[in-house]
Amino acid sequence: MEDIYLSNLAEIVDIKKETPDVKTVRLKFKDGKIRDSFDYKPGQFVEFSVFNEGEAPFCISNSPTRKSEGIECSIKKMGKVTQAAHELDIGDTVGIRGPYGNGFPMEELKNKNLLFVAGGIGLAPLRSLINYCMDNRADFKSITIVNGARTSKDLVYKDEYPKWEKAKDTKLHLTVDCQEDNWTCMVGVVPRILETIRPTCKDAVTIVCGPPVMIRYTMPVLLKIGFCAEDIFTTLEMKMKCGLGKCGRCNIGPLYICKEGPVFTYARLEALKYEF
Amino acid sequence: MIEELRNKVKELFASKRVDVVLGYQRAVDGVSAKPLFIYNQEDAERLVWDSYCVYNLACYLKELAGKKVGIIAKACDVKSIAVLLQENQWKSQDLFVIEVEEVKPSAPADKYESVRKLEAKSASERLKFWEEEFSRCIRCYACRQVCPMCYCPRCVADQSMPAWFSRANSLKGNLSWNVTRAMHLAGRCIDCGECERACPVGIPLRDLNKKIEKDVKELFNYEAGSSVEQKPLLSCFDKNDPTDFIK
Amino acid sequence: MSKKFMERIIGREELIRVIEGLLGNFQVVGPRELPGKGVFYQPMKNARDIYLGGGFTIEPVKKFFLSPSECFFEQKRNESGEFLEEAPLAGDKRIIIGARSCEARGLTLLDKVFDSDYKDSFYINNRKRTTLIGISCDSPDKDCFCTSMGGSPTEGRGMDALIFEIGDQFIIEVISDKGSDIFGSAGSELNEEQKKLWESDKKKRKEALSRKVAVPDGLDKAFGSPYWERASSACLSCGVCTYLCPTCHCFDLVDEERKRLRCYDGCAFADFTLHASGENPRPTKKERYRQRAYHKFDYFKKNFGENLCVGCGRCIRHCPVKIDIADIVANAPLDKES
Amino acid sequence: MTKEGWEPNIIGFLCNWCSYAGADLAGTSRMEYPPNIKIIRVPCSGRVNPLFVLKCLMNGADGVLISGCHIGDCHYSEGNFHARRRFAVLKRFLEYLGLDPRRFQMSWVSASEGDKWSKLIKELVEEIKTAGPNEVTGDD
Repeated sequence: MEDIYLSNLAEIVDIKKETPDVKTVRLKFKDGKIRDSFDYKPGQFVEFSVFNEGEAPFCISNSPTRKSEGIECSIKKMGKVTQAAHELDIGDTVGIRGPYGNGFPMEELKNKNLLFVAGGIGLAPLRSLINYCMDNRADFKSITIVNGARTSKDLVYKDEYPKWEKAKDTKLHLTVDCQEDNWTCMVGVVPRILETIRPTCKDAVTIVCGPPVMIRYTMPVLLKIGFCAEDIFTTLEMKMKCGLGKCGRCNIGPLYICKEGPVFTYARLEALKYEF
Repeated sequence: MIEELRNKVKELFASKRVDVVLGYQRAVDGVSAKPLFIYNQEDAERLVWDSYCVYNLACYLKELAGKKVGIIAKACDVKSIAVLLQENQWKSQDLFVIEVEEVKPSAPADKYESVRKLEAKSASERLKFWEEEFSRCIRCYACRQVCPMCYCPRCVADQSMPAWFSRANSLKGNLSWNVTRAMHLAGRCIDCGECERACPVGIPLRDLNKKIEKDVKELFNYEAGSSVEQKPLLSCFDKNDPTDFIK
Repeated sequence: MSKKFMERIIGREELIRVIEGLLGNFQVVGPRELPGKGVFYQPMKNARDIYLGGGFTIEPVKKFFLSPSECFFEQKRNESGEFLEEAPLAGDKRIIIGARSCEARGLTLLDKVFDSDYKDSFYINNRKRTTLIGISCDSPDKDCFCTSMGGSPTEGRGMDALIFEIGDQFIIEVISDKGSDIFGSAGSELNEEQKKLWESDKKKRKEALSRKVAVPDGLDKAFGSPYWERASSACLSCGVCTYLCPTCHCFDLVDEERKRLRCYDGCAFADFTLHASGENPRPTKKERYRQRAYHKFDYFKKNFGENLCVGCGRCIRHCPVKIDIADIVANAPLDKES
Repeated sequence: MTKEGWEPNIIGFLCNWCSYAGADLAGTSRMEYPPNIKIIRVPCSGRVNPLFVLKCLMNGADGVLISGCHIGDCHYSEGNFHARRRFAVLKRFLEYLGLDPRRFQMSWVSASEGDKWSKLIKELVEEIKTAGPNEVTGDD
């Protein structure tokens, strides 16, 4: 019987410094069999091990269609594991366990208008889905991306913005919390930006990911614009350790976010009478 | 006696002198007692006072910072409040101490009897004794949570960068935890006995703290909680502290 | 429960001899009383050490299946680079004697967590290699409420054999093949009179439980109520209730000395759900205590159909400040949906 | 008793201003002393936390030495006073727990006492050799 907690060894093939405290690490599994058989949906996450430091959950930030280049995780320097991850170099060995979580419901997004709302590092899980849509552009209608950050230095994946803007029927709105010199795009927190651009909610679905405070203020705006709670998807950020719905940390009510989530419709979260 | 206590507490609320009062109430089994948080005058009706009221309520003070707190305190609780005041954890005007006389059995003649018995043993016997005791420790940290002196926001045992103690259920982690907890109470523990009472696996924790209490008395003539003005033991020193153990 | 096994009746000396026989070729664990400390499961060296009294062990048998700290693998390095050396599954068979019905029933609840969608190889291996022999208790104390949780002192769920001490004789209910390997041919079969004696004894044991607890359905209606703040006000946020509970199974994964360890953890601890960013969905002991109550009497029932509690009373018996979860949950205010 | 060729492993916390300089002087003056001591430089003997001593003893060190400036010479004027009081308590406590007192020692070595340092280490290593390996840390 195989050990469900065993990490698979992976080698770091590329490290990209996105912001002063966020790095995107690209990994390749050392074991060829696992490299080929490892498959995932956008929005799923892996348990990333820095050995002798610990394990932490990170969403896979590149699209499954580009899996051959390796799987990417964007890591913000916060605690013990992430600080250790930031000290790793190309060629170092880490552990990957997963993929876990339900990921985004791809069928419900097909031939719909998509509105992506991201805050700070929240763009990481959405990037996986955005690039998936770019690689299957015909399956989806219009795409609108609203991406905010505290300062322009905190915007992640800057090199992908030109590609997204040039894509068919795709609009990208960047915003920072307050005005900076030589900043040409919008200024203001994401909820207020949404109110100004008022993206269409007809035959549209929105995917939101960001810090809890942003989610708390964005939801009412989306409802006001006309999105119904079933069409608002969000991926929750809870404390996770096992990823298998066993260790008792990530639950909201009877739901284990790491197993039944982390992607939920806002309707399902509201129906939960438990703390959210 | 109990009516007098209840009226005193009600009067505190009436005069808006306190936000919450810590006391005792009858437990579910109808015999023993358990701690009671009193927020208004009706709650005061549930107050009891008898020999089952063994808890040192000062352990709840660490969560009530910023509030004006009344506390029903036995003799040893008063000493632990003195140490908290001495360590600037509370300002005396925010605390309203209602002293009640001791109902607990009187302390044995020689308080350090069990410590002396252990000291008399050989080193290997002592090591075997403590190894057997600490091997039963399940690291539930009840000894820390029940102690009024353990008020650190993030205990050294909970830190992960670095992780000071092994989280594993090994002797190494258990011994390190218990020794460090005792060292952190040097000159601060007033031997209220709550840690030993709370320990589910019966480790004689008081024999650890009392050993340090005895040494501190012999080495520096220092007694925890004897007066509020006294400076904490390890944050001060004396020119002629003993130096014989240093080569 | 397949009823193809016959009950046996055996004398005290013969039972001691059977246990001594086991000591020869199995690792045998049994309850032993440490004077002034309590009863603990310890490896048995001499069959006469076994504690047959009415008291309860402080730690349940859970710790032999879900270990307080378990090493999963160790990161090592050789000339061709780094590799993970998986910890081997313990192979030796072992026998645990002395479990009470509540603890064994707790194991069947843990099976639903660790032997269901994800197979926890370490837990399952411990379950397979262990023969669990229970001793039915005849003197429950004021904190026990197993009959209110669907169990009883005479239930053999999760065990391989259950021993009833009646007078100076022992009636052994053989429940599984493992149990019959040990007691199948021990002593003699019961005659009619002994069977009647056994039935009446079982009834007496069930009625010995004075405490009745009614756990309300639809506990989620009381989730928002300020009731939980007052109920948990005395809680010290320590780990006594979760670590001593036969069904609490929350754990932590930590890395120490290049080893990946699973260690016990508990929702009562303040930093159990603390994010690295400082955010904590359960910041105060109200949320934490409510989580423990709801996980046992609402969430687990919704996910697995049964309460995650066997009514063994340990969390009540050993709580340093006498918090009584059965009383708190039974009195939760379901009326107002505040 | 101890297996042949066993060499004790001793950790030394040396204060940067006096003892570290004293050890350095012993080195530059070609004074011989056994290599069993592994030195950790700390700003002052007062910086050493009892947890450091405990972690060393629990993780395989056979002996721990704390060495700092003589009383009155402390660069920070009171560091060694605090250390003296703190480790007076720890020394007796470790002994009470059954740990061999020879495994935790303290000494004041000034920057000019290279010879005292080398003599101290020679004695210390002999003592720890007679005390034998530290068994407490055996992973049970």
